[in-house]
Amino acid sequence: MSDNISIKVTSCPLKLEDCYAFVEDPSCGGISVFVGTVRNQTKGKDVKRLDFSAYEPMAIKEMKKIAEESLAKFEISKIAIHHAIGKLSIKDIPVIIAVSSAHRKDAFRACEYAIDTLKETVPIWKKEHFESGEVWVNSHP
Amino acid sequence: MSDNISIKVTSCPLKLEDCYAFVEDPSCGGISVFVGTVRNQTKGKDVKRLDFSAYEPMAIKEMKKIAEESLAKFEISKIAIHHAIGKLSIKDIPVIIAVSSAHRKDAFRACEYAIDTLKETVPIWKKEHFESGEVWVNSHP
Amino acid sequence: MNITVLAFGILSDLLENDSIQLTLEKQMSVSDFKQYLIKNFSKLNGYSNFSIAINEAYASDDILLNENDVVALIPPVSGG
Amino acid sequence: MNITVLAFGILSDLLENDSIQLTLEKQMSVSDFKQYLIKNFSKLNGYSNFSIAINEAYASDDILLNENDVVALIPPVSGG
Repeated sequence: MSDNISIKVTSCPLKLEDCYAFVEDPSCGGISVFVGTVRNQTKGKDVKRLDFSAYEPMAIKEMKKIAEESLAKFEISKIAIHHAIGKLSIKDIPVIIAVSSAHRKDAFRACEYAIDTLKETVPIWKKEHFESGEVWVNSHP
Repeated sequence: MSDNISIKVTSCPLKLEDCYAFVEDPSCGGISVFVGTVRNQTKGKDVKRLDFSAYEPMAIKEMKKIAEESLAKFEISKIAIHHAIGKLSIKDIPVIIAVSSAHRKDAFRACEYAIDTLKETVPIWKKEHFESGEVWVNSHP
Repeated sequence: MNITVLAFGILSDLLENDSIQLTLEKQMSVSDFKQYLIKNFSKLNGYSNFSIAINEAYASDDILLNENDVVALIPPVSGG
Repeated sequence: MNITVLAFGILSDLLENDSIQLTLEKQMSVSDFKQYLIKNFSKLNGYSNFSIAINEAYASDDILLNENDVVALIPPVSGG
């Protein structure tokens, strides 16, 4: 892993301060952070909890690819992409992306690019548990 | 102050976890955070430290106005805008903006709107101290 | 030709399995292999909305499978 | 007409003062007041790149000053 990329897929709780500490840098003027949190509702139905599973080695490769593309596309210094797997409750954190840059626009653009791309390409799946049963998100037969 | 706005101008160090804790919410799926940090350079010159001063009561009013406009313009739940004043060193944090929303696009848009507007309207001034002297940023006679 | 098939998300539920060893009688492209699965695994119940990754990288329809490949069935992802 | 003038940033350095009590002989608009300051305070050294806030709110050029107003001289801000 290069010095300016931190990738993690873990069953431990994600820590905002870890991502922040990784990307902060004396040459940086701005840090953009996106934190995904578990909502209590999906389409009006109460969510009890979520279960995230991953194809872990491939997920790490795809997250690394997103980080490298972000560094290539935008003028940024460092990027951290951390994803949690396993059972999560309301307000728990499935994902944190942190990006530092000399100028803030690049940090915002890169952070948004990274989360948008993660949601399209990284092999991680979310099962929502409701009172009435459970559903694999995005998987309609 | 309304329940969904946190504004602070303080000479104590800003805390990322305070802003995060204020905006997190069970109905939220995403939180966008911008952290401004003190860079070690401005236009190639080494910065030793910064000094922030404010017209404090007006700064608080203008920050509150930005928060209210953000809540009106975007589909967001809560917003925190905290600014430090006094002497800051490299890597210290002059400003933190955190925004929570059900869907992430609004959080990103609102967070960027808030920092862009803060830098245009909030009566806070930065003096950069170099080896060779000091300069009020943006104030060319 | 021997391959390992890994199933994830809804596909591991449908197949009631995370990992299957398969012997194919001939070399196949990714798109042929998807048709083969849908035809031969009734448990899939016609579910065809998935991508294929070979050895931990997405593979387009025209790529050919090779001996000992690890072939992952990737339903629409929903991380983040 | 008595007003309080507050100076910030580079303007408090130039004026060597944060706060000045002024008595104006007549009511003035914001733009008249800016001209008056530049003419009467040689320490400003011609610096005119500032906005005016009256009682903690930005005031446009045509607004009139009133008795006991707190008038702030706001050079270009540089927070964040």
